This record gives sequence, structure tokens and C-alpha cells, in this order.
Amino acid sequence: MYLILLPILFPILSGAILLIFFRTSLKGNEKAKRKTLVIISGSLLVITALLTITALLTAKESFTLFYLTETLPITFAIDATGTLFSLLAVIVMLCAGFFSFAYMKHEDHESRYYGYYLLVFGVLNALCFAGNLITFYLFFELLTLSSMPLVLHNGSKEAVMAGLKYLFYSLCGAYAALFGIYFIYRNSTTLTFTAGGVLNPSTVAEHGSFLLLVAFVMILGFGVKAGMFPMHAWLPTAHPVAPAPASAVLSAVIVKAGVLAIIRIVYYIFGANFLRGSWMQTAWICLTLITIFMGSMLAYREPVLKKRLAYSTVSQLSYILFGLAVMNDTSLTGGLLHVLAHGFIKAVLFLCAGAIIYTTGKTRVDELRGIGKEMPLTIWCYTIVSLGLIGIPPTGGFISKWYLATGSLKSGLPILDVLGPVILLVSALLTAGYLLPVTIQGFFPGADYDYGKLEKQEPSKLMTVPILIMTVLSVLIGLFPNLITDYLTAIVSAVL
Amino acid sequence: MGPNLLANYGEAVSAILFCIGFTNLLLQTNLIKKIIGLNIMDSAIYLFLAEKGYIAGRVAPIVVNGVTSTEAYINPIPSGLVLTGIVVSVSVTALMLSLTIRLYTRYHTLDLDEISTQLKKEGR
Amino acid sequence: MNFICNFPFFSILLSLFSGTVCSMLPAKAAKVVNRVVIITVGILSAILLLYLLSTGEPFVYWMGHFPAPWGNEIRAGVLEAGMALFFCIIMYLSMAGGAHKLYGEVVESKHNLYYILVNLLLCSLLALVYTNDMFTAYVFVEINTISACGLIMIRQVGRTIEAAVRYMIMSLLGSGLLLFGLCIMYDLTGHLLMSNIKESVSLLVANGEYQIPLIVSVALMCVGLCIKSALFPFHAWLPDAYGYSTVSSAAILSSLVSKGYIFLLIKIIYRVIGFDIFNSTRIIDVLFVFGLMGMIFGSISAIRENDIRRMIAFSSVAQIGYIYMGFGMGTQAGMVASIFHILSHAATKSLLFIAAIGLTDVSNGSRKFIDLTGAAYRNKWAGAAFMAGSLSMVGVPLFSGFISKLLFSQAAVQVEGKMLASLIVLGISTVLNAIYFMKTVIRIYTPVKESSYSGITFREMKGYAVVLVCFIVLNVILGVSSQPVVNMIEQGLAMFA
Amino acid sequence: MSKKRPAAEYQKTFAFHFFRWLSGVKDPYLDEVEMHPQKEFQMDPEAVLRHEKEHDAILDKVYDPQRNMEMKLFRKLYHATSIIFCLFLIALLLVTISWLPATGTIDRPANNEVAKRYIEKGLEETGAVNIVAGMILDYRAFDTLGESHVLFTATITVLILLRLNKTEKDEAEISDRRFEPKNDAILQLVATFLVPIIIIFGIYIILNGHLGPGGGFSGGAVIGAGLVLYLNAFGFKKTERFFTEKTYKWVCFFSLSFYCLAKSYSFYTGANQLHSVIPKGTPGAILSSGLILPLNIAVGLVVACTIYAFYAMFRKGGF
Amino acid sequence: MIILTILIPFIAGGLVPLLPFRKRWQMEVFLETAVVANSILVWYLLFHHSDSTFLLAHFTGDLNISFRVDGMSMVFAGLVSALWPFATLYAFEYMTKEKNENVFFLFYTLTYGVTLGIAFAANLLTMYFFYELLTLVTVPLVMHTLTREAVLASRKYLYYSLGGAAFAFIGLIMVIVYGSTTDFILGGVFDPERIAGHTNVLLLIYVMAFMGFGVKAAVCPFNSWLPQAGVAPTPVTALLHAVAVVKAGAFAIIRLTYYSFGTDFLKGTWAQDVVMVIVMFTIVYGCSRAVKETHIKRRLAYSTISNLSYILFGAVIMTPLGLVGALSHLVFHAVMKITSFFCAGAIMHQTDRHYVHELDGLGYKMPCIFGIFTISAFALMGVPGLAGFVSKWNLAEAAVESGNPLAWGGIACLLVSALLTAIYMLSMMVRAFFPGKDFDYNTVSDVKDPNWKMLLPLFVFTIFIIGFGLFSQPVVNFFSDVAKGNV
Repeated sequence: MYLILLPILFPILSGAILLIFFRTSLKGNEKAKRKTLVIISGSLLVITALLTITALLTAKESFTLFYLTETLPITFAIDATGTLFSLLAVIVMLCAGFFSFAYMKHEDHESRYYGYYLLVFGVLNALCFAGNLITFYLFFELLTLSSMPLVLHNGSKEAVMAGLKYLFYSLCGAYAALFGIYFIYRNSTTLTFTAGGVLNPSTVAEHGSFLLLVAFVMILGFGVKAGMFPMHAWLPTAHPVAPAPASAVLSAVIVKAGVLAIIRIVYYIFGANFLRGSWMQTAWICLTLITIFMGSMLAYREPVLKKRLAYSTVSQLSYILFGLAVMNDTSLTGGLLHVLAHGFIKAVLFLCAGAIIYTTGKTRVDELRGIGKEMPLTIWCYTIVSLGLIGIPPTGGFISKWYLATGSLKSGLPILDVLGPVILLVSALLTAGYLLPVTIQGFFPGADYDYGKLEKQEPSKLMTVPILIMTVLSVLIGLFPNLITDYLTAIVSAVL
Repeated sequence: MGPNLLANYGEAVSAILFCIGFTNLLLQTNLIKKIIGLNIMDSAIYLFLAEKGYIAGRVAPIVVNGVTSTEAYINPIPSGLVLTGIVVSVSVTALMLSLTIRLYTRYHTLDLDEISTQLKKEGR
Repeated sequence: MNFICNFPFFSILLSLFSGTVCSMLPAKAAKVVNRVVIITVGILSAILLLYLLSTGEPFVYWMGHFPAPWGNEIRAGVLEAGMALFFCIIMYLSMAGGAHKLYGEVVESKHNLYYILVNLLLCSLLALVYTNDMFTAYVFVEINTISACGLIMIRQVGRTIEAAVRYMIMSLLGSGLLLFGLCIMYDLTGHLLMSNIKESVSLLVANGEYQIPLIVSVALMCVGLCIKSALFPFHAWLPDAYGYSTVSSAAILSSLVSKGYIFLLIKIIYRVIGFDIFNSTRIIDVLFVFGLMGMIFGSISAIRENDIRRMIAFSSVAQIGYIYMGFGMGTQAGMVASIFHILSHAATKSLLFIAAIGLTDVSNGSRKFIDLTGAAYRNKWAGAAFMAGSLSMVGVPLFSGFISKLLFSQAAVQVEGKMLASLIVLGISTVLNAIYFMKTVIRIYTPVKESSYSGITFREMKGYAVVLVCFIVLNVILGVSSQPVVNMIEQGLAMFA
Repeated sequence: MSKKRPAAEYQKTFAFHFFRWLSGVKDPYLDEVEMHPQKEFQMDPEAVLRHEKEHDAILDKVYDPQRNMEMKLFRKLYHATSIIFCLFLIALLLVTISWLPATGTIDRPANNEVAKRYIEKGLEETGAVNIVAGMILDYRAFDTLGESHVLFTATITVLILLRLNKTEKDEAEISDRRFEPKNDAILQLVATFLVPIIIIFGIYIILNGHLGPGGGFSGGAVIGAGLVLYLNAFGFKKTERFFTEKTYKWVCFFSLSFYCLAKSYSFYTGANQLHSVIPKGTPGAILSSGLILPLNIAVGLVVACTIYAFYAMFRKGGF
Repeated sequence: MIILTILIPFIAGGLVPLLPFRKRWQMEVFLETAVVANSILVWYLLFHHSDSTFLLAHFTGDLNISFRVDGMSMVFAGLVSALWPFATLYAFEYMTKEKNENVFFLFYTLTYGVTLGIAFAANLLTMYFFYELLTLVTVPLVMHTLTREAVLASRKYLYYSLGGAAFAFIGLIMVIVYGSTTDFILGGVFDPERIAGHTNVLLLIYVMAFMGFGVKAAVCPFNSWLPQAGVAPTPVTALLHAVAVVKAGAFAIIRLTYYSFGTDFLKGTWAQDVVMVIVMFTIVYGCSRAVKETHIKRRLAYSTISNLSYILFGAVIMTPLGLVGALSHLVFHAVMKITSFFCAGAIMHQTDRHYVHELDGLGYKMPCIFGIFTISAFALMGVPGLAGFVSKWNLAEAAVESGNPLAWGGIACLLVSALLTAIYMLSMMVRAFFPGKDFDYNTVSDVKDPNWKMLLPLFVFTIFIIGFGLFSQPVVNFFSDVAKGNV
């Protein structure tokens, strides 16, 4: 019963304690201090992960914590969708967490970072477990607030500005969503997530067209978090300045919160049947397609690696949203699959970029000639997941894109059913164009490259192991997709 | 226009005189001219009253030979009003003149506007 | 006939005679006589008021051996007696409050002349209040005008004399128009006594005779009195006259002289023309419009003023606008409001003038706002009194200004066509009032760091402080227990008819 | 083919800003959030003083009609409207007059019972042959009482305005001697003849006020004129022998007091329906018509003195 | 009893300059005792009130000064009396740096009485009377520092308030003339027969009166006095310009709308649309100005402007639910805003810093203050679980429920405003906690949290904020009872 609370409260409380007390209570020399901190945070992280998995396995019924007002309960429940996202979160958070123990050596205020990291973990769990819209909204806002310090962690002017930008964009989205919640509250039977929607049929008849607008506003709002055009601009600002593991978490998990939010409202509140075929769906698909293309283009032009990856995230997330927007079983399966695939892949990419920055301090792509010779393991991982993201079989990316494309074709939407796959294809080419240069230059620096300067400087185990683990996972998705697609089909068939 | 304009030619003249006086009092900047305007205005009213009291073919209301019949005399009331009015007019004229003297000895001009300009310059 | 019925006559004659007597007396004695006369007249009026309230019937009093259409008459009702009493109170307080300034501003040898003028002014006011004869009214209007002119220029600086000239010019224009209107009225009715004229007028109206001359005559009289009471476009003389004359004069002029004319106008409206006939003419609309304009423009001029006395003077323009707005509504309620405002404004405005002089005295005699900074700390009583007066002007509850505003608004609501205009202008005018009065209040309550001015203690100005307190009390009485006063006004107006 | 634009120009275009926003480089709104501090509001007290002084100076200029066009315009407008107003007034009055009852006719409202009674009973009730005198001094005596006090008030104001102090008086006397005629032989000779005649005539008018045309005011004015002539001929030195401010005061005081008291008595008895002890006398006789004769005398004295006083005041601010 | 609650502050305040206090603490104890006693009395009264009206004085005719306790009074009086003792405690500490304390506390305490007078007023005239009085007793407080700026500010405050009252007065007159009574009766007092044919005029007058009372509630375009009045000492700004005075304006509008003109008369008319548009504009306008403002207190003042219009927005929805929203925001915003103002005041008191850009790095030096400040910021933004969310939720629900498309637009305004709130509040927090990479902590080394007199009120208020956020149901239930007229 209370088990479901543990993965939420434990990291939040421990994070808060870390934040409040760790600054002053630690005495002793710097190194010992840091060691203690890392050990404590690491153990807390692992405990949290364990608690989460326990909760996922055992807790089945919903649990209402208390009532905000008589009609607004704070409820937690675990369902299949939540489990999916939660698993992704746990894995990425763990890996990135361990990566950061190494990475954060060259940053200040480590305890603050870990404190907020744990907070984010807890909030993410809560978000996945949220049983109704109000709970979801509460933790959605908290997620923004608690993850902002991760973005602006290094404290430079740009970082602070980027943090604020992230904050305000997200809040803007959250408030747009809140706008919708107000209306949904009136026009639905309950706010509890229920597969197939909770709209009150009588009011739907009355305010149907307005509710479509409301849905659109909500999707736009939650879409901010998911980097959907036109409110994507925070992503390329926030990612380059955040510490690499934070970027990884941000890009792999936190933005997925936006995806989760959209899944929740589209499939669990409004219901796909209500939205399918409306102008709203068309507009949404258009937006996603624009985002896909634009993100790829921008990434292609971008010289700074982390920023390039950020644009890539913009583009890739809209793959997922595209899948959601098409609203048939195939595309939805593809979208959900891409959640996992992109999560792992993008985490790896960012961690690799972090490793590169950590060891060489190079940030621009054109500086990375010969990097493959210096840190081959990292770049190999990079290359493998890049291929996945491009969608070359048999990687996870390929399968999800396949599902997306076929889903689109089968949807029967005019024009868009063909346009979608075309843009996906173009985007895939562009993806290749912006990801592979690193590999190519890294391994084949050209004839005039001075091999004499080259020295092998593979990063520490603490960095490479998380990268490796996730690379393997992403490959596994591609190799054994059926395991996952079966699971996803269960979800899809429930909601459609 | 009513029927009695020609019959009331005396009143008409007095009205025109009244307005002439009125305008002079209002517009002339020279104080003496203003006072003249004032007197014209007052006199116009006396003329008006005198005309009003007049009844054709009758004499002033001073009892002659003990005849106390209404048919003999004109209306005495306007005459009485005129008498009172004259005194008032004299008083006011005297007051205005003395004010003028006072202002003249101080500012050496009779122009009221000029006086106020001077005042405002020295005043603030 | 009850002996008390002689009281109006006694009051008029007493003040008239005291004027003559004062010409033979030295200044000190004249002052005593003046005070005694005002108090006596006040007491007489009070007794008369009580008597009238108890009988509830107005009475006429022959001036001579002959009754109504032939001889002069005066008439006393509740409103008349109340006005007389009120005028006496205000006049006494104004004289007492400004007495100490007289020594500085007027040559010693002319003091007795000053008291003569005050006595004559009182006499003329009483006569205006009590008279039942139009021509008598005209004569006493002239006395009023001349003595007011004398009060203005008793302090002989260039400004006051110029102001006196301007005042005289406007007044004479007004008198001329009044007299002309009177003559036409006489020609139409053949009467000079108010009640007789009224009968004839109603007859004429009923018969439809002489419509145009009648209206023109009424209009001429109204315009004449409006000019004399400084209604908005005719107010050019007012700021200098009120602003630079000696303070008692300013207080009396602003609160009594113009009010005397206005009261006469009320009498003309009620007792000569008849309220309903007056209201059926377009004249009330004109009065209404000019009243509203006066409210706005008077206040705007006051805001732009940099001199406290002139500011208060401009405020009078606005307040007279209020009164005419009440007339312009053409209802009984509007009239009651106007009369109440006559009282409230008289009580407030003289308070303000007298308080202002206390403030300027402790600021080296400067009247500019910049020098008045912190004056309220140097002369606490004057500061408090000025604040009370300002609050009343702005219309804060507890003070009389609030009640008159209330009455005006209530009256306005009942007049369909003029409601919005009057309400909105009332609102705006209150805002403007607030701006310039509160600006001053804040200014005088802002302390200055190093003060080169000397303060004044209570000991040095006992009499002055008492006067101020009396004024404030009067104001608050009017503000708190206004119902009896309003009842009295209504009763008085009923007696007019 | 599009031409390549210089960078500076390009940076001003909308497309540039839009692209910057699109690629997340700079947000047009949010990046303005972190602002530079505003300057704190401070008003220099000296500046305030200066400002107010300047304001005053400007006001001075504003009041100068030569320099202020607005004022000039206002003046012109004022004159124009005044003339229009005057013409309007003329028209109005003419229209009014055209509607008034015709002059000289009998059947007018003004010729009503009031006038009738004055004429028919005036002689009997007041004892005055001159009905107008009877009317103003008995029927409507209150007006007349007021009227004489108008004159009194005017004198007081003239006194206030023009009466001089001791020192000023001396100066005025010197300048008076310099500018005014004196010891003019012709004038003195004529005056010697005329002044007594004028004064006697004046006295006659006063005394006959209730019997024929005339009365206190006109007689007094005539006497005053005689006195003025005398003064002009012989100068202040001579007149001061019999007429000083004190004389004036006492004369005025006694006359007006008498007037007041007498009329008070009359009013009081009238109003209270008491019997008045004053005898009416035989109509037509010099000693008749009750109080009218004494009142005429009192008024005559006052007016004579006042006329003289006005002249003296105007001339040199004293007697 | 009612009159006693109004009189005690008057007497206590009046005694402050008169009694010969030797030491400062004596005065503090005296005043605090009086205020606390009065608050207890008020609360006692709230729980044991009778429905009878207490008549104090007759003005003219049937116009009188009388007092009564009804639901609205309970809300407002309860709020004021709960906050005042704490605010006084805070003021003791804050005012140690200022001069003329006696005068300050005199008027400070007088204001308490006057505010209660507004709360307990039984009819429109009484409320108007105390409303005017409130202006007058608070002007000396604004003017307290006597700088030129303060004088100008108080002048402006005075003009605006009195001018507004003048227009509100017109509304009063309308109620006197067209209403059956001036007493407050839920649902309005207009006599349907008398108002027949005057509807449009009455609506116009309503708009005017709304704007008139709205001056105190800082409705655009009459809001500029409020930021300027921020020159007053912080207890004044906090208590008066975030709670008592401005809330009195909002309170007066609610009284006018629900208890005098009546919602039946107003709902669905153009007047409602007009005022709603004005209010919506103010919501957004206030926030935008706050974002642009760099002076902390002025920024908070602009925030107040916006938040007051939330209340008014609830009020002009003109449904019981709207009233619930308005009331809840009335109470919750009071708590939130007083907290943030007190934090700002504490910062200014401890560090003498007045501008946002000076806050760098103070966060860790004054953890209590900034912690509380952050919580209040979150509450103002409407983070669920804190007080602000509940009131916004109620407001939005009322708007949705009303079915008025304009009100739906109002929700959008609320949310835009929430976003802007986040911007202006959080940019301060970010500055304080994350001062930047090369920030020199030595510049703030001597900064520390203030003493208990300042912190105690803040902690209490924080508990209120969280408490209201989590367990708002009883309070909201009470509000709905009030809105339905069950109290």
C-alpha cells in the first residue's frame, strides 16, 4: 500500500536533506568530503532504484494520499504506461547518476547537484505513478522546478539564463495545460486516468468544439516539455550549458514527461475516439512534422556537439509525438517504442559528449578529428547508437520508425499519411548527416592528421560502464523487439 | 416682434442706451469711460421708468387744488423709484470715481488692463 | 401681534443704526458695538427662529402704517430666521477670527470705518433675507455691494483696489440687469411686493399674457444675481478680491455676501415668480450648465493656483457652481440641497480662510505653498482647522460637505435628464477638490528640516483658536445632525410658497 | 538568385530575429527579464525650488499681453463675444419691449389699485401734497431709508479710499495749492453773489419738498453745489472756518440718527397698529405732512455735506 | 461588542503618544496586548455573533451608521484580526530604524479599528464612511518617512482614494434612491419597480462605482498609487497595501456587487462585460509591470495589483462560485502577499538592499527568509499544494462553470499572469540562490537572518500558506456557505 509512496518520498526527502544539511555538516579535507558525498548519494540512488522496481512489481492498487479539496485527490496508481516510463527513468537515472559521479568532479556545488538529482528522480517516479490529472499536474510543475537547478548548475550567466528560459517555457506549458484542466474538470466524470477517456458524453455534445480547442491548448502546453514546435526553443539553450549527465537525463527522461503527459491527456482523458479525425489532430500532426524537419535541419547546421544533440532531441521527440498524433495502434506502438529507443540512445549520446568534454574539453564537432583514436570505446558506442537513431536495422530506432511509418500510411489521413513517412525519411537522412561526421572524423581524421599528438585517453570506468550498459540496451531493443512490442500492444489495445 | 414696438419707442431708446452703457461698462478699459457707461446705463433705466409711469394727457402727481382723482395724475410709483435710483447711482459713481483716483495716483494710468498687468508683474 | 414679530425689524434697524453710531466712535468702541450688535441680532434671530418653529406660520410685518400693496413689508419664516441666525454666527466668528490681522493690514484710523461697513453689510444681508419687497431688495443689494467693495479695499494694496474695481464693475452690471428686470416686472404686474407680484404673475401665466417679457424679466434678474454671486463665467474679480483683502473680509465675502444674493435669488424664485413657473422656463437649464461648468473650471483654476488664499477663493467659484447646479435641477430636493450647501459652504469656507491666515502668519506672511511647508506644526490649531475644512470640502463623512454632497446626489437622481451629468460632474469635482485641498493639507503637514519660521503657541492666540474650534464644531454639527437642519429648510421652503 | 546582404542589415530583419528564436539562441521576451537597475527616483529639493521660481517667472510672462499670443487672442475673442452679447441683449430687450404694454395708455397693469390709492388717499394719509414725496417718505419709507444709507455707505468707502493721514495731508495740501485756482477775482466776485442765492434756493427746495417738486435730496445737492462753488472761489482756508470733518461727521450722525429713529418709531407704531403721535397737519401748509418735512431737512443736510465731502475728498483727500 | 472591537484600537492607538512610556518595550507590550486582546475579541465575536444590527448613529433620514456580523464580515474581520497581531510584532522590529514611532503606531493601530469598521459595516453608508476614514488614517503612514518621494506618493494615494470614493459615492446614492434599504442583503436591495426603465443608467453607475471602489483595489488605470505607496515602511506596505486597504477595496466591490446591486441585476449585462474586461486587463497589466520593475517592493506591489484583480475577477463572475473564488483569493492572497512583503522588508531591514539585482547570493546567507520567500513565490504562482493553487482553482472553476466566454478568456489571463508571476518571483529567487559562477561571497558575509520578532510572523504565515494549500476544504466550505448566504 504505502510501498508506492516510498520511491517517491524517499528520494525527495533524501534529496532535500542532502540539500539542506550537506553544505555545512561535512568537515574534513576536500577529497574525503567528496568521497563521502559520492558514496552517500550513490547509495541513495541505488536504494531509490530498488524501491522503484519493488513498487513496480508489487503495488497494484491505487492509493490516495489526501484530498486537496473534496474533489481533488492526490492519487497514485501504477499502470502499464507508467511502468514503461518508470523503467526508462530508473535505468537512465541510474546510469547517468553514476556517470555524473565521475563527471561532476570538475564542477562546484556537487552536493546541490546530487540533491536536486534525487529530487528529480522522486518527482519523476511520482509523475509516472500519478493516478489522476491533478496529481500529474502537481508533479509536472515540481519536475520543472526541481530540474531547473540542474540546468543552471554551473552558474554562468548563460546557464542561469538558460535555466530561467527552461523554467518559464515549461511553466508556460504547464499553465496552458492547467487551462485545459479547469475545463476538463467541469466536463468530465472524473479526473482519474482511465483508458479511453473520461469525458462526460452530455457535455461533449454541448461543448465539443470548445473541448477540441482545449485539447489542442493542452497538447501545446505539455508539448513545450516535449520540445514541440513552436515552444521548443528552450531545449537548444538548456542542453549545452547543463552538465552532460544532466543533459542526458533531461533529454532522455524529463522531456519524456511531456510525452507521458500528452499520452495521459490524449488517451486517458480525452480519449482517442474523441480527437481522431478532428482539425485538432491535423494541426497537431502538422506541428510534429514541422518540428521533425526543423529539428533535423537545425541540428545539421549546428557546429557545437551538445547543441546539435539538443536539436536532434527536438526532432526525435516529435517522432514520438507524431506516433501519438496519428492515433492508431501501429503508430502508437511505434511512438512508445521510440520513447524507449530514443531514451537510451540520446542518453548515450549525451554521455559520450560529456565524456569527450570531460577528457578533452572539446565541444565543437570540427575539433573532434581523430577522437576515435583517442577514446575508441566511447566513440564506438556513439557510432552504434547513432546508427540506431538514424534507423538502420536492426537497431531499436529502425523498428520504431518502421512502426511509425506504417502506422501513418495506414491511418488514411489525407496527404499527411504519405507526407509523414516522407518527412521521416528525409529526417533520417539528415540525422545521418549530423551524427555520423563525428564518427567519420573521429576514426578517419584524414591524411594530414598528425598521429604523433594522439594519446589514448579513455575516460574512467565510472563513465564508460554506464555508456556501455545503455548502448547494449538500445541494441537489445532492436534485436528483440517482440518482447517490448507485446507489452506495448497491451497498452495500445487498452487505450484505443 | 410684438405689436407695441413703435408705441414703446421711448422704451426702445432706453433699451438701446442701456445696452450701450452696459457694453461700455463691460468693455472699455479706460476707467472713466467705464463710469460714463455706468451712468448711461443707469440713466437709460430712469428713462425707461419715466416712460412707464407716463400716462398720456395727465400731470405730475402733485396735488393741485386738492383734486385727488386718479384721472388727473400719472402713476407716481415709477417717479419714486427713479428718485431712489438716482441716489444709488450717485453713490456708486462717487465710489467708482474715488477708486479711479486711487488707482490713478498709484499707477498713473486709467487703463484697467495695464493696471492689472503691472500688478501681476509686481505681485508675484 | 406677538412682540417677537418685531425682531426682524429690530435686527435690521439695530444694525443700520449701529452703523451710523459707529461713525462717531473710536475704533475700540466701534469694535465692541459691532460685536454686541452681531450677538444681539443673533440672539434675536434665534428667538425668532424658535418662535416660528413653534407656531409654524410665517408672518409679514408692515414697515409703516400701510398694508401689503401700498406700504413696504418684511416677512419672516423659518428659513429667513434660520439664515439670519446663521449669518450672524458666521459673521461673528469671521470677525473674531480675523480681528488680529486687522491691525496689521488696515490703518488704525480707519478701523471704525471698517466696523461701520460690517454693520451696514449685516443690515443689508438681514434686509435681503427678510424683505418682501423687490425694490427694497434692490436698494439693499446696492448697500451690500458697496459695503462689500469697502470691505475688499479696506486693506489698501494695489491688488485689492483693482479687485474692488473689478468687483464693482461686475456688480454694477449685475445691478443694472437686476433693476431692468425689476422694471419690466413692475410694468407687467404693477406691483413691487413679492407676494403681489406672484399673484399677478400666476394670473398672467394662466392667461398666457406677456410671456416673452415675463421670461426676459426673470432671466435678467437671474443673470444679474448670478453675476453678483460670481457664477462661473463672471468670477474674474473673485480670486483677487477674496485672496488679498483682509481675512475677515474674505471670510465674510465668500461665505455671506454672495450667499445673500443667492438667497435673494431663491426668494425671487419662490416668492416672486413661483417655483413651478420658474422651472418651466429654460433658465434652469442654463443655470444648471453654468453651475456644472463652474464646478469644474473653478476647481481646475484652484489646482493651478500657487497661492493658498487664491486657491480657496477659486474653490468658492466651484462651490457656487454646486449651488447653482442645485437650482438647475428644478426640484424641491435640489433646492434643499442648494440651501444646505449655502450653509455648509459658508461654515467651511470662512473656516478655511481663517485657518489659512493662521498658516500664512507663521510662514513669514508668505502665501505660496512652498513656504507653507510644515506650517501646521507651527500653528497646530490652524493646521487642524484647515484639515477639517478641507475634509469637509472634499466630502468626507462627519463633516457638512458630505451631507450637501449626499443631498445633491439624491436630488440629482430624481431628475431624469440631468442625473448622469450632475452625478459625473459631482464625482469629478470631488476628485479635483481632493487634489487641491489634500495637496495643501499634505504640504502643511510635511515638516521642514531647518525652520526659519517661528511657531505660535496656544497662549498667543487663544481667541483665534477658540474661533477655529467653534467653526469646526459648527461644521461637524451640520455634518452629523443634519436632519433637523434639512427639515428646517424644507419647512422654510414650504413657508415660502 | 538572391543577393547576399551585409550582416548588419540582415541582423535588423525579422527573419534574423525569428531564426534566432527558432534556434533557441535568444528569446525576444525572456532575455529581457534580467534587467539593469532603474535609476532611483530622486528629486533635488533645490531643483524643485528653482522649478517653482521658473514657474512663477513664466507666469509673469504669461500675463504680459504683449508677448502672450494666447492672451491677445483671448482678449480679441472676449471683445468679439462681448459685442455679440451686447447686440443680442439689444435685440432681446427690443423684442421684449415690443411685447410690453404700450406707453401712455391707461389700461396697463402698472396703473392698478396701488397707484390709485397713492393718488386718491395719499394726501389724506400722509399729508403731503407732493404725492411722490409722500410715497417715498411714508408709504415706501423703508426703501428711502435704505437709499440714504447707500449714500452713507458710499461716503464711508470714499473716506476709506481717499482720506489721508496727517503727513500725507500736508503734502496733498501743497500740491493742491499748486494746481488749483485760488483768489481768482472774477470767480470770487461771482461766487459772492451766487453762493447765497444757490444755498437759499436749496433750502427752499428742501423745505418745499412735501409741497411741490423737490425734496431733501435735490435741495441738498443744490446746497452742496453752492458749497463747492464757495470752496473753489475761496479755498479751503475759508471753508475750514465753518466746515471741517468734525462738522461733517456730526451733521451726518445727527441727521441719520434722526432719520433712523424717526422712521423706526413710525415703522414700529405702524406695524404694531399703535397710534402715531406725530400730527399730520393741514395739507398744503409748510408745517404739515408729519415727519416728511423733518426727514427732508435731515436728508438735505446729509446730501449737502456729502456732496461737499465728495468734492473735498476727490480734490485733496480731506476737508 | 462590535463597537468595542472598533474602539479598542482607537483608544489604544490614541494612548500611544499620550502615555509616558519610559522604554520602548513597554509600549510594545502595551500595544501588542491591546491588539491581541482585540483580535481575540473579534474571533470570539465571530463565533458568538448574533444577527442583530447594532445602530450607532443616525445621519439623515434612514441613513445610519450601524454594524452587523454576517458571512462577509466574518471572512474579512477574521482575516484582518488574524494577521494584525503578527504584523504589529513585525513592525516593532522593523521600526527600530525609523523615527517618530509613536505617530506611526498611533495610526497603525487606528487603521486596525477602521478596517474592522469596514468589515462589520451593516450598510453601504457605514462602509463608505469607514472607507473614507481608512484613506485618511493611512495617509500619515504612507507619508511616514517624510521624504519628498513619500509625500508625493501619499498625495497621489490620497487623490486617487478620495476621487475613487467620490464615484463610489454615486453608487451609494443610487442604492439609497433605488434600493429598498441600504443594508447589505445578499442578492441586492434594488426595488424592481423603482428601477424599471433605469437599467442602463444604473449599470453605468455600477461601472462607475466599481471603478471608484476599484481605485483602492488598484484596478487599472487607477493603480499607479500602489507601487508609489511602497515608499512607506514595510509593515505598512505589507499590511495595508497588501491586505487591509486594498482588500477593503475588493471587499467593498464585493459588497456592492453581491449585497447592494445584486448579481441578478448585473449578471449578463454589458456592465459585467465591461468590468470583467477591465479586471482581466489589470491582471495581465500588473504582472507585466512587475516583471519590468526592479525595485523589490514595487515589484511586489505590482504583483498585488494583479492579484487584487484576481479577486475582482471572481467577484464579477457574479455566481456563488465566483464569490467563493473571490473570497478564497481574498484570504489566501492576503497571507501569501503579507509573507512576501515581510520577507522583502526583512531583506531591506537586514541588508539595506532594495533592488532585485542586489539580491545576488543572499539566499544562503538568509536561508529562513529566502526559504519562506520561495514558498510564498511558489504559492503566488499557484503551485499545487500551496494556498495560491486552491484559490486559483476556485476562481477558474467558477469561470468555467459560469459558461461566460469572457470569463473563459479570464482564465487565460489568470494563467498568463501566473506565468509572469513565475518570472518575476523566481528570477529573484534564482538570483538569491544561484548568484553566478564568480560571485564574491565576501560581499554578503555579514548578512544574517533577522531576529525572532520578524521570523515568528513569517513562520506562522508560512504554516498558513501550506495549511491552506493542503487542507483548504473547511475554509472553502465556509466560503461557499457565505456565498450561499447560509452564514
